[in-house]
Amino acid sequence: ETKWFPMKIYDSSSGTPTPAEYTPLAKAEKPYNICVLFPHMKDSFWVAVAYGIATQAATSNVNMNLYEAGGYENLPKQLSQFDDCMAAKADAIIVGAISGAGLMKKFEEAKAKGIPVVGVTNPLPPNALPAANYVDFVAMGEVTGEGLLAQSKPDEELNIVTFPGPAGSGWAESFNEGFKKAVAKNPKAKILGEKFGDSGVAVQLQLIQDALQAYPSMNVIWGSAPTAEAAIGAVAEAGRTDIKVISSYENQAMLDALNRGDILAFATQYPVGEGAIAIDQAIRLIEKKPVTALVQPVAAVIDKTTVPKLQMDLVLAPASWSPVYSVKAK
Amino acid sequence: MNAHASSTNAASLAARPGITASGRSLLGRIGFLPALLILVVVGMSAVDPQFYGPINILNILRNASFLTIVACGQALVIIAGGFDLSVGAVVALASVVTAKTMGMLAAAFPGNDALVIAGGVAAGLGSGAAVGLVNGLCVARLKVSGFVVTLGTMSATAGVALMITSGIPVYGMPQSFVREFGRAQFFGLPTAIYVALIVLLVMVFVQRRTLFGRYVYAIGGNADAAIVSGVGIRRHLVGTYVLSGVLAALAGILLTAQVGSGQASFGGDRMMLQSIAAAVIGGVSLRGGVGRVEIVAVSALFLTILGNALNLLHIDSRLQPVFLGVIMVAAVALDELGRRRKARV
Amino acid sequence: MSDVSPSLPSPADRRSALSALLWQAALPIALIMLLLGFAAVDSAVLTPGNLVNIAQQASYLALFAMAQTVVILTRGFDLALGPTVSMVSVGAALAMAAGVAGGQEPGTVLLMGLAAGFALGAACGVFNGVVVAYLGVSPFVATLGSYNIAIGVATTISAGRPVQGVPDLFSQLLYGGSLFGVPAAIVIAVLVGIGLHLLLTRTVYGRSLYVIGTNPRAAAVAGLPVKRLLVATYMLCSSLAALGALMMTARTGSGEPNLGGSLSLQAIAAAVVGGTSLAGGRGGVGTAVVGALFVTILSNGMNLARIDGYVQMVVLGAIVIAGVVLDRLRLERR
Amino acid sequence: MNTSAEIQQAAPGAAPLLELKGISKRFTGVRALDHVDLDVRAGELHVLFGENGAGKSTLINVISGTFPPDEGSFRFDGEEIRHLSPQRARAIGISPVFQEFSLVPSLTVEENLFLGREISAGGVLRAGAMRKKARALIDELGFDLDPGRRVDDLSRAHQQMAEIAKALLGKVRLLILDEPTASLTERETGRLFELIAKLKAQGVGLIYVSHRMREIRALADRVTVLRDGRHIRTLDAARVTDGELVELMTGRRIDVLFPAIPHAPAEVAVDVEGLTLADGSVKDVNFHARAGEITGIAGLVGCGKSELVRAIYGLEPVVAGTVRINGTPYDAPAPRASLKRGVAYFPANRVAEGLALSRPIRENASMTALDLPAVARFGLLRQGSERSLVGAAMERLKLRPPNIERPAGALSGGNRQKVMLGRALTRDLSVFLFDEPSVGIDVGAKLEVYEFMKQLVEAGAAVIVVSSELPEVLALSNRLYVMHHGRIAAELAGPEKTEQNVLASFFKEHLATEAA
Ligand SMILES: Nc1ncnc2c1ncn2[C@@H]1O[C@H](COP(=O)(O)OP(=O)(O)OP(=O)(O)O)[C@@H](O)[C@H]1O
Ligand SMILES: Nc1ncnc2c1ncn2[C@@H]1O[C@H](COP(=O)(O)OP(=O)(O)OP(=O)(O)O)[C@@H](O)[C@H]1O
Ligand SMILES: [Mg+2]
Ligand SMILES: [Mg+2]
Repeated sequence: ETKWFPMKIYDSSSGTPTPAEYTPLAKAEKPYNICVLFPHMKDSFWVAVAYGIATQAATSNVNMNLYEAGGYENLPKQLSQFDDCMAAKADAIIVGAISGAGLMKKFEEAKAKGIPVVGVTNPLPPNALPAANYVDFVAMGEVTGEGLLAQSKPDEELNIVTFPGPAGSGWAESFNEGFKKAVAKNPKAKILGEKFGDSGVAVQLQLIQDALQAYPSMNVIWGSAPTAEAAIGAVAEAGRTDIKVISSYENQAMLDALNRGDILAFATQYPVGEGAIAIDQAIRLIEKKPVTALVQPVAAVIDKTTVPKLQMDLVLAPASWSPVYSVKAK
Repeated sequence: MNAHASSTNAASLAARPGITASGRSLLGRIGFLPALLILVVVGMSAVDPQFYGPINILNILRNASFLTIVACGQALVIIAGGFDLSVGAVVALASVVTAKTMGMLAAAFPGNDALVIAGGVAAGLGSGAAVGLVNGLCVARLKVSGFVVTLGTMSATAGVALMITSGIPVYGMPQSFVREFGRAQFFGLPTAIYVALIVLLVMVFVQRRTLFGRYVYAIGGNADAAIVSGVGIRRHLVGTYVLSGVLAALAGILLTAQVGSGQASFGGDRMMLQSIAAAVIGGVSLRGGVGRVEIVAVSALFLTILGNALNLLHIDSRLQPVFLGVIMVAAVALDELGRRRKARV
Repeated sequence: MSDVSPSLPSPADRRSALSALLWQAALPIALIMLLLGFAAVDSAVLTPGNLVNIAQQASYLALFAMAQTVVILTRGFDLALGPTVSMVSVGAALAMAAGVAGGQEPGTVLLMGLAAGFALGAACGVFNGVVVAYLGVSPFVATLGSYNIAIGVATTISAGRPVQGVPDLFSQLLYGGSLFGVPAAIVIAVLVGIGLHLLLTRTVYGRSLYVIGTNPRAAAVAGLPVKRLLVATYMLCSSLAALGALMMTARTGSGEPNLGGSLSLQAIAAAVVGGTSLAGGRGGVGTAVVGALFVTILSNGMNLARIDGYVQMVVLGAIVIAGVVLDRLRLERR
Repeated sequence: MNTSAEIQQAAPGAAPLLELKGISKRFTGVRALDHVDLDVRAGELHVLFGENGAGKSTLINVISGTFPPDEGSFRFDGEEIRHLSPQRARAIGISPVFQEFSLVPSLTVEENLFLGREISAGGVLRAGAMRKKARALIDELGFDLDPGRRVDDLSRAHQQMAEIAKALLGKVRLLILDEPTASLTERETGRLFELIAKLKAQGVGLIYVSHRMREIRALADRVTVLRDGRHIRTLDAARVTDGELVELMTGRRIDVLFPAIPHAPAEVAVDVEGLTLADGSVKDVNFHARAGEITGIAGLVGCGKSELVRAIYGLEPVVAGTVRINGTPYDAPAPRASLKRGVAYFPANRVAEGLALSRPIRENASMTALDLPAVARFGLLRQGSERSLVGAAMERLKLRPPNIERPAGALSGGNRQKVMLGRALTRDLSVFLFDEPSVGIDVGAKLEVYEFMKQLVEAGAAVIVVSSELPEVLALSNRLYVMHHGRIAAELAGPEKTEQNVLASFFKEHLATEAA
């Protein structure tokens, strides 16, 4: 039904990413019960993953139940939800991990119980699971760094302040690390400061306002999607049209802002596709069919020039779609 | 006998030159906080000229405005002997409701911005009042502690806000709302500052000059005494929670106007903890009956400046909470110790 | 008059005695009804596997609720409990990782982890206790201060990343292991619960705690060392939090800088729903455990009954209020 | 019981101001009032008399609209009244002065006076008008009270004045006074009595509750005796003796109000030299108390007499002077150390400083003995031993009801005081500091407290009694100090120890300053 497949991916099962195409099974043999765990559903990024999951679950005709932990600060809740999924005798579990390392014990338990687990979107320690699909956040950060360098003139001074997201979340740190690594290749690019903070627009806004004062020479703001959203207003208000804004991930606001020319670029990892692939990987594991152990979507930096070619329904859920937490097989 | 009485009067007052009274009027009312605030301001100005740049000052004042508005309502609830943990969630709910309503009205009445804005603001404030009403009624009627009731409504309110938006920011507000309300400036100052000043002045007036303000102190100071004195305590309790809800909603609307979208991520635990911290650091007693909103405003300003200063000083953002925590405790401890010593002299 | 001589119980009296008894057990009864209600929706709720699952999940929350309860008994609370958990988790994991890297014996590594965890927890408790008792700062501000400090420390020493290298022995001991088939977490929580119950009811310390919470001035006039007891209590709270943090670290197998997250309020909520009074002097191990079970069963049941996340938040809010209303009614019947 | 004082039905025609018939009030498990009748006439002072817990305060709460009665009829000024609320009661001129004050501690006296009756226009307060009216009222009453001070800065006596002033604000037709003199000293009491006379002359009806026989004698027109929530009898005060009243109240005979105490002064147990407190409430005080005698301390409100004993026990910071207990210097007093040295203190405010009301009596009584091996060993409580220790103490003090597992909050005032006294019996003590030992407790309980002091003195302890009730300190003490403005104004013993002399030293200084 969807026009997503075959989808271009990297097959990283062997350790080195090799370009490949992914095509899911037509239908599951039985209406399995698949349990899905998300860190939260508070932004359009995770809604996009959910969209992919729900759509593919319906297509494959399986039962799906999705639980969200309410935020990255709720690892204990995700652990309990994982237990609940196992207790409910799910046929497979798909996890958007709050902390890959923190879930390792659960993965071992699931393995012992014979319940296949698929990792989606958030990176996991190597070989943690029989199947997973995510981009490496460090690599993703690098992609955005390279995108920035590609968009700037060779002798342009880049005075960057990064706003990675909440300290201690894991993902913010990884994004930041990758970005710094990429940017370090250009001697003209300097990281002036790193400002961690909750990934709400209000908090980020305050951080940016302060940074505008603390770093008068700042001309690049790199951060999460809420950072970029807050930055647009703050930068306009401060009259600093020279400041470039780049987002490390995608949401509806980023797309609109890019179209209006308010931001330079955002990165995408095609979350809808990730969700859909995760369902298929889970079915393959249940049915003991061959599965690509590590799928990596081809992450990309989207700017004004690439946005027309973008396959939108792999990036965001349609505006008309409202999240569903369960899908019943027919 | 009369002669005796009046001479004793003079004698005893002279013999006890109002020890505790003077301690209360000066330190009890104001405390160390303004002094500390001035210290931070002077210190920062000396260290970093960026600090007193006009833009920075505007930022500080605007951010302090949001906090002040929420903290004023919070302070009132605490003075009446309660606790409002739901303010953060209300900020988010009001933001979302305002944005959604405006979006719907804008679709129904295109071009009629005044109507759209008025409708959106009313809906936002109404959602805050509704949560406040639930809080107040539960506390006053079911006689459950404010802490638990608002803990419950905090969870429920946040849930409703997320249900409305599914976590996705709500757009579609009239541009004039954002341009002329959120990001507009009058005489060089952003709207939020005026709103906060008006709220503050009204609240000062309410506290000092109105029956409601007086009864709030009485209820928090000794609810039984208020009852036997003929004060209808239920209405006033409900009133404090409704006011707190409305003020939190107001802050949510202002934030929405500034950011340009309705967000369920506004507020949260952070706003709730900060508003209580501002109230408590500003001398509002968690035991009830004591506190002045003007000092609470000073304390909100203090907390905002502290955060700004740590950023301007380029302190590692992972270490910033450590500084914040230490200074917060030190400020209150100093205040407490100073008060104790003064009361003894 | 309340002091009338006892008369023979009439049938009406006996009936009211029965209803009084039912009211006393209101919350546990509600709990069982809740469980049966969920079982009606989904038969998986009452399977032995899920019951063990519930008990195991509730063990952690019960430990944290017990930690909050001891300070709530003194009219305080500990907002810093969650960040303390994060800090302990990271600190203990770092210590163990260092031990492993230094080629220490597994047993030594384990001890290093436990020692680091409890030391950090106790340090938090001493800080809170001293600030509250000796500097006269309200528990709210004092623990909000240490809340921030602990967050800062946890993210700084871990660089914001999960700390790996927690040895298997540690996870085995505090999580994977079991006694007569009962998982380690439940065994530990039960033992600690019994110990704490004895501490609260059978020792001078416990007795003093209730007196301080009921009337601090009377306690001081009666010569109880109020300040020292407060420090000890905050230390006890943070040490229990540290134990919970170590158990959760064993459960995750890594030190997590965000492990505590929103635990502070959750633990307070559990304690209070169970009947611990924020006005001090009322509550104990029983109230903490009942509250923790209540919250856990509710969320497990809603998960198994496939209730949406946001709806769960609304239901949870309503139930928290209902639980406390029930508790108030129960007290009135007494 | 059949006294000649039995009252005939009120003369027809003169309808009483207040007429209650068959009032009942039940609290959970307690029948506080059981079909009580009461009538009060205009211009009459009607005393309610009864033991602690007899239901006096409950009746007053019903009359002032705080509690609705479960049954019974209520007539005021000939009119049947239903659904009385506190506001309504005040509006029709019923003004109560409560035993547990209806004051908000964090507000000023003036704010408290007007609480619930503020002068306002459209919800906005008119501060000037209120200030003027408050000033005028306080001046008229002749109270030494500053309307701008916060109530929690005031002594209990001044709070009492504020409470009385609050009741007299606005029109008053029925004034209710629940133990108004419990913490007033002679002078304020005198002022209050003058005021009462004036109000009676104006035709105001008064209900007055007191445990002090002297006052009942001086003021009462009629007396209604309550026992166990039931109306026992209404009597004409002029035709009844104290003995009869007490017997009606308690159901048994009590012959003496103060026991004869055989003093045998021995060595000095407490010796205070040049004591000065940080807040200046006690200045350069020299004072001693001997074992085997009761040493009294009297003085006007705020004279520092409470602070003196509190400082010895370690509750007030000392800046200068020395305290010696049994001859050894005692530096930096603190409650725990005091108890270890054998010094015990019994606070005036038993609710705020004495008892943990929701905890069992047993725990309250053993609170000061937790360091003793009889109660705990190695930090572990010995509950059996504790139970028998407290049980024995309470038996000796005749606690009613004798169940030591009930919460202390369920006890009447006198029995609460007994729980406090019980602490003295759980450990070895040699010095006993009593602050207002009989405040708010009934005649029978008072006698038991005095008997207890007598036993202590006989056993060779040093007892120090601080009291605002002059007859009490005069009757109990062997030697009596009079304090004034934080200093010792006089030391009286033997035949010098008379009411005249005490009053003279109260006012000596004023006379001196007036002369100057
Ligand atoms: N609010 C209440 N709830 C439950 N019981 C109460 C309440 N108020 C009073 N009682 C009980 O009612 C009875 C009468 O109490 P009340 O206060 O009227 O006595 P009283 O005569 O004023 O005694 P006292 O001389 O000590 O002031 C007592 O047994 C008391 O414990
Ligand atoms: N004229 C006055 N107006 C208001 N407050 C006063 C006045 N005189 C003294 N006080 C207050 O009274 C308090 C001291 O009184 P307190 O009753 O404790 O002393 P005391 O000597 O123990 O008297 P008593 O034992 O009779 O109560 C002080 O806090 C003082 O500020
Ligand atoms: Mg009474
Ligand atoms: Mg006194």
